[in-house]
Amino acid sequence: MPTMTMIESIRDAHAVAMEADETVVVFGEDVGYFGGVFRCTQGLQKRFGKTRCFDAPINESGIVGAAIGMAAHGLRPCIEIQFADYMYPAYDQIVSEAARIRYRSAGDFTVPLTIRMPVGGGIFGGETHSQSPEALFTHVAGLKTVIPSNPYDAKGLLITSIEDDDPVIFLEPKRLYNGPFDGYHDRPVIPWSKHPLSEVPEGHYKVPLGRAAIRRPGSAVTVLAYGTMVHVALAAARDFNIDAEVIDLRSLVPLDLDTIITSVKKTGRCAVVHEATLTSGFGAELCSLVQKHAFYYLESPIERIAGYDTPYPHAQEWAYFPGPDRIGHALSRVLEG
Amino acid sequence: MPTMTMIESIRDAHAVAMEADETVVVFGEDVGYFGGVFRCTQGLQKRFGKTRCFDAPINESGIVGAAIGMAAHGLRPCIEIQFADYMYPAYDQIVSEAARIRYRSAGDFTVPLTIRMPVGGGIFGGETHSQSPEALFTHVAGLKTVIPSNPYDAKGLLITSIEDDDPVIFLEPKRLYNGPFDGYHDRPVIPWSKHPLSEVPEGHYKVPLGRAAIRRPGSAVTVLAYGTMVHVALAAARDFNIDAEVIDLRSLVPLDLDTIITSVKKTGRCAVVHEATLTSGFGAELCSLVQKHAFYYLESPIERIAGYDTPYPHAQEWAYFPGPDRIGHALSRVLEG
Amino acid sequence: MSELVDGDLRGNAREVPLILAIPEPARRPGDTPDFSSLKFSNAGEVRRPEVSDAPETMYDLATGLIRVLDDEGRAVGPWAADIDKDTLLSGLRNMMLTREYDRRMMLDQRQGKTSFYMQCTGEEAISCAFRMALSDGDMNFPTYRQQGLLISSGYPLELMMSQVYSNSHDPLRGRQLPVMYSSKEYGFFSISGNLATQFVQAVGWAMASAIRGSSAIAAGWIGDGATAESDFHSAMVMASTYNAPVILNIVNNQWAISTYQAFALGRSATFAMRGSGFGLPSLRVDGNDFLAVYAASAWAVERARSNQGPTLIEWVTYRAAAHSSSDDPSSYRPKDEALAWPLGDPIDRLKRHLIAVGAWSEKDHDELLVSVQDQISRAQAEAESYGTLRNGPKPSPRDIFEGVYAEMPNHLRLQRQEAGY
Amino acid sequence: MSELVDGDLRGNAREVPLILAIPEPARRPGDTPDFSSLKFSNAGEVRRPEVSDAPETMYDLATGLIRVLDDEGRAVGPWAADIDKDTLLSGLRNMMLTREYDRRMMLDQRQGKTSFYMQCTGEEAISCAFRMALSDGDMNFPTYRQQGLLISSGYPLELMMSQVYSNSHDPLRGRQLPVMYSSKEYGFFSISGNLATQFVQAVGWAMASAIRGSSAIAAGWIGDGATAESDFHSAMVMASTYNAPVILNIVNNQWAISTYQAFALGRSATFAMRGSGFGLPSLRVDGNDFLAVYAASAWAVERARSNQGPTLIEWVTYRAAAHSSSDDPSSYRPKDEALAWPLGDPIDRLKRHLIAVGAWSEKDHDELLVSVQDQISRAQAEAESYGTLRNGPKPSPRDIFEGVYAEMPNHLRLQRQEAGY
Ligand SMILES: Cc1ncc(C[n+]2csc(CCOP(=O)(O)OP(=O)(O)O)c2C)c(N)n1
Ligand SMILES: Cc1ncc(C[n+]2csc(CCOP(=O)(O)OP(=O)(O)O)c2C)c(N)n1
Ligand SMILES: [Mg+2]
Ligand SMILES: [Mg+2]
Repeated sequence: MPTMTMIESIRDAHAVAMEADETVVVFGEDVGYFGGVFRCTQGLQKRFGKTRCFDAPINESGIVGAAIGMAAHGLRPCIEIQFADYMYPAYDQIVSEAARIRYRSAGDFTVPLTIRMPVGGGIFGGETHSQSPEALFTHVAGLKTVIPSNPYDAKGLLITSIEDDDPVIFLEPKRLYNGPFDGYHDRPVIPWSKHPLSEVPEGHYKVPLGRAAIRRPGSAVTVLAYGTMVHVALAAARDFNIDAEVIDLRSLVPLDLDTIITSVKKTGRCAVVHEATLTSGFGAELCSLVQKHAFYYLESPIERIAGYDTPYPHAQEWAYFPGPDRIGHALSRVLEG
Repeated sequence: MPTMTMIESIRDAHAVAMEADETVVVFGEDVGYFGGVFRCTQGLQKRFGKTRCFDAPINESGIVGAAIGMAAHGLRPCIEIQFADYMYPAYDQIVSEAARIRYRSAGDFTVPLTIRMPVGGGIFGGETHSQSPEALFTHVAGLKTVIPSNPYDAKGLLITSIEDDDPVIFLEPKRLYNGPFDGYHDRPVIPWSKHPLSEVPEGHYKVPLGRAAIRRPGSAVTVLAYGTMVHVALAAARDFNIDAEVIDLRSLVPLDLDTIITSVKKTGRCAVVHEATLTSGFGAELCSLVQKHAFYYLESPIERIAGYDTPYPHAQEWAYFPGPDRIGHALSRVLEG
Repeated sequence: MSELVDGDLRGNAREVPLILAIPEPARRPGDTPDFSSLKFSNAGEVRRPEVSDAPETMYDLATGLIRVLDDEGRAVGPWAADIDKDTLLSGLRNMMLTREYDRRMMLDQRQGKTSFYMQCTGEEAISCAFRMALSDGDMNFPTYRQQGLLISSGYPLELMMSQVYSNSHDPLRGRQLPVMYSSKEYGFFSISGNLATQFVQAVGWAMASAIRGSSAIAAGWIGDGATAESDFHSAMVMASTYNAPVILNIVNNQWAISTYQAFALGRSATFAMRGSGFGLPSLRVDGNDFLAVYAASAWAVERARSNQGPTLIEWVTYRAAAHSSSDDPSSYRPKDEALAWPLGDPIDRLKRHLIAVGAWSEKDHDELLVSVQDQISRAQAEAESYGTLRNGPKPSPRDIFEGVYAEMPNHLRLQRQEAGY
Repeated sequence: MSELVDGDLRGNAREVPLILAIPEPARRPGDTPDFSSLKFSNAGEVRRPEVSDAPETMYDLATGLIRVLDDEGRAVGPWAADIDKDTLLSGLRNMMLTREYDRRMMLDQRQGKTSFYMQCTGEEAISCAFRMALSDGDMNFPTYRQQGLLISSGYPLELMMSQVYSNSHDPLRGRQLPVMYSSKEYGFFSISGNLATQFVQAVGWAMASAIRGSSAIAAGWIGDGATAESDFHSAMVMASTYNAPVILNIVNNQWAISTYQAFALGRSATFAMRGSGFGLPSLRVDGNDFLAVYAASAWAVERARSNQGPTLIEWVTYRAAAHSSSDDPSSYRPKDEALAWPLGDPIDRLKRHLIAVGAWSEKDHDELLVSVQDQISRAQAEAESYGTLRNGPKPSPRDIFEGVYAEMPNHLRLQRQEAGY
């Protein structure tokens, strides 16, 4: 099986979906001729033609709004927002429109739309190239929110998302594009080809939404993570010698609550990790669900390890980033508690 | 002391703030000549002139963006978004700009801006006149989020917000504008004048941000609520005969964690109530904080009583609204758990 | 207020204090209505270019006013087309149906049968004539004031009413605010409560039509006030860049709730001029003149259909009724402003034209009115038998949870179970 | 693709399949550059109306190109003003400083002293001449490509560099991406990473100036690509409605990262025409002609300062360098396109003018370059002594938590304590 980087597997997912279904169209800022600033759509315009993959004016609201109109016509648009930090101008179209058209029209019109966007820090991108706005989507009924942590899942989840009949927010941890990242920013970069989950089948396959993956079985504490933080949490467990069960959520809505609760009932302890700012982050939802469904099994308070409640700083990136050290210490607290 | 409706006390707060400080300016859609669709700015244009209170084009991003520019010049704008449901087009200006300009400019520019908006359901407003988007603000570092439940607080909190040197999101539960509402939609409306907190001092006074109020002391369970739900929670406690301690949070960021935790440590049980959709609502943050800071005092899982994870329906409004019955049953579960 | 000026804000050559301009309508409550500041052409005065003319040769059309019917009810000038009598009569009937429908629903709102209602009184010609220029399969992206589109397309009135009542036959299952209809079959996109979002969606739909090599075109609708919204711009940019087969309609009814059109318009003379800034042919048309609306619509439809791209149209009209059932315009404009509106009433004008050309009589008209009222009454009785917001059968609370997604996810199923529905 | 068309999307009269237009630049990598599709006036050709003329008489200015310097370096035509030699020489110096500054910072980025950098090569005349037409106290709301504004206002170069290095002297305490400067004192609003937001903020600042009866005006800045953003529209609407004392500058450098200007422009001939749609005087100016920039800027400044309202200006130029240090333009445009740019290089053109009028020589120029390079080197050495992103002193991690609010709230204090800073 070929190994791929995350960029390659995302590109491949596009091609497979476009090949399988003529109604799939791809557009966004710089995605056409150039193939996207992260090159995730490279080659598609050449292969599928200019009306299947094209550049867009810099207007995120217009891109999403036009895609909604296309979806209402029967197309299946898969669009790119250049950075998640730039989705805010489109937020009205996402929240008030894409998410609610099926409901408000009682199924008369639907929006089979995928909105891809790179998220997360770790590239010295400063406050507007580092954000993780997943909680701003998970709060919105009618949206699904997906976030892969490796090339295999990225391809399978993206194909599933494009084929899904509802709007899916597809978050791509940009720090993982070219290699797994365990949070040790000062160590040499490891290429994806060294990681088993870079083995990506050719052609069409799906990874279902709402199914988590246990990346490391363990008995001492359940760690809930997604995207980049899966790798960082695994590093923390390894380096702090903690027998953590690390769960990669993969999709936040729908959520695989069974896997989570089964694990917490087994370990009796839980921690949640994300890059997004702490307050009202998706970690809060996870905490609430765990304490509700596994209350009598919990032996210590659930810890959240998250971005601080500040904008994402530039120079202090590695003091801000919830690295293995911060996670490790938090896990130790959970074990002691 | 005069009694006032919430509309009157908000109007009065504007007048007091504008009188005290010439840099306070008020604008928004229909707020000038007409005085706002809920009449919260009525009379201000006449009294303070057309350049202190004026109408705006229907462009929420433009309204907030222009207000940010004005604030950078040294004015203190207090603007109205006609319904919270219409804030999404302004979300980029709020999140990427208002919230971060102090930080990113290291204090060189600041944004002393208040953004008022009516929230919540109960008026058969359907999906776009009923929303409660507070969690979309509490997740954003740099914003403060305030929500009064009565005329006294509304005036004091609004004056404090206008005088605050940072952007404040001021949420006004529209179902409370003309009278307290306990969730029994089929009973006669009670006027504010019958409620002690409709007594509003004349002139200038402040209610500090970050200070909750205990509306009903109790020992059986702590109920965290804000806005309309404070009244509904009180009705539930009364009608289900539950000795609940009902806390009116008043401001969500900053949050009065001390009052919350002290209460939960006393009662050993906790429930959180809001109208906003459940998943990733502000209730999730409250749950997470309570389980972290009072874990060893909790005798049963914290319950969240919230809007269902659907758009806000029109005809089924009262099946959707978290009324006293739903709260009462949830509180009973908390007591049994 | 000069004491407010920081020292460091003063420059050298700055004698004049700056002034903020706040637009103001000519007249307020108590004043005599006055529309003399609005610039209108005479009937027949504005030229009719070829559909295939270069857009940059057409900018004059954005400042004139295309009118066909003159004061005597005659059809004059280059936009006067040969429309057969049946078309005009069915247009007349559609407009009258729309007006009677509004009257009845407004009454029902006042009687508590529903929570909310919005009329389009005075604006009927625009949606009714426009719809007749479209073909089946084309798609409108309307605002809440284009009920005439649905009515003109023959959509069942009792279904519209059932939506307004949120009753057991409501096709939208009680979920939506009254008047927020949706019908794919009848070419009517689900109405949004958020202004302007539909304008760029219309462009997207048209783009899809072009991507798929279809021949169906789209029409976006927006109010004068809502042109200020950002998505107006998004629509203009997208339509202009991809030459989308879409007609972008601005219904300028002078008011946006209490706010006079000048707040959205700014210093520009007309809304149609916005289109010139994007290189689009832009028409400004008398929206109360059925014949002008029909002719201009057909012109724009032909342009879109023949791959010549988008057209922007400003329909000049007047919102004769309140903004909605929650509004009372007497607190912000002269009570009798509607009567003083210089472009008259669209139904009355078409009626006078038909009489002038000998195709109609007062008696015919009275009979038509009776027939229209009868049709409305029958539809109303049927709709009410399915319930209203306050009485009778209703959509189920189970419906709250359905249709959020194609398939109900676990967390929603759980919530529904807990709710007991 | 006709098999994709649903049956119900077909109408009656629909023979022609619709087509989607996708703009494309004239030339791609490997092709010979070709700008023949762009329409430029000759130097001196465009008329100069009075500042007080009615906006609707000025729409022709949106399609011409205001130019002063002809091919021989002479200043010709109605926009040729009598600018004293010192002003021109300081403009030349500012442009050269800006270019050398860019060169140096780009080099430092390549050497790992910082994470990111953005040059404005070829566009220096616009910000440098514009700034000289403003007064102290006026406020710019720039994008990331107006470093010339700061440099022309005499802002300390070592502070700019410290910001780029995110070092211990960085006025923004390491929080912001390199080049996102901020200086209230120097009339330079904090740069945002989110495109276009500043454009309407500029209008708000200008409105505040008018509300307060001040005489300071504002200037908004935006790129050609970003005019497609919604906040461009917000700015136009607000400026037009309130007649705000603001100058709205579009820097059309032909590219938006890899996207050709036509994607934002659509069917319109120029970006300046957008302003005509709002009833605003709109100038289209040769942005590589220092004298034209200065004259047009002064004209717009006078208009704003004298309560005659906003002016939109499209500065026509070319982005000669990469979009940023992360970009390689050779994959989307011909490598030598910059050299083929018909409007030349702004520094070279001003130099030739000064020589032509006998105020300058090649030797003077060489000496100036040495002096400029020396100034940059000294500033650089000083800035580097305060650290760079990779070496030396840095802003403290404590700074992460400060300045989020005027006063640190409890929850942030707690987070800082937990973090151990
Ligand atoms: C985004 C948004 N902002 C504000 C509103 C509130 N609102 C509803 S209708 C209206 C006025 C619209 O006026 P116009 O566009 O002229 O249409 P008209 O009502 O005259 O047909 C306003 C401000 C809204 N629905 N959506
Ligand atoms: C809201 C938003 N969307 C997208 C981006 C990413 N982006 C940064 S610069 C740029 C191109 C801007 O081009 P233009 O406006 O022409 O300015 P130029 O770079 O040519 O000076 C893009 C798409 C962004 N910063 N903000
Ligand atoms: Mg209107
Ligand atoms: Mg550009």
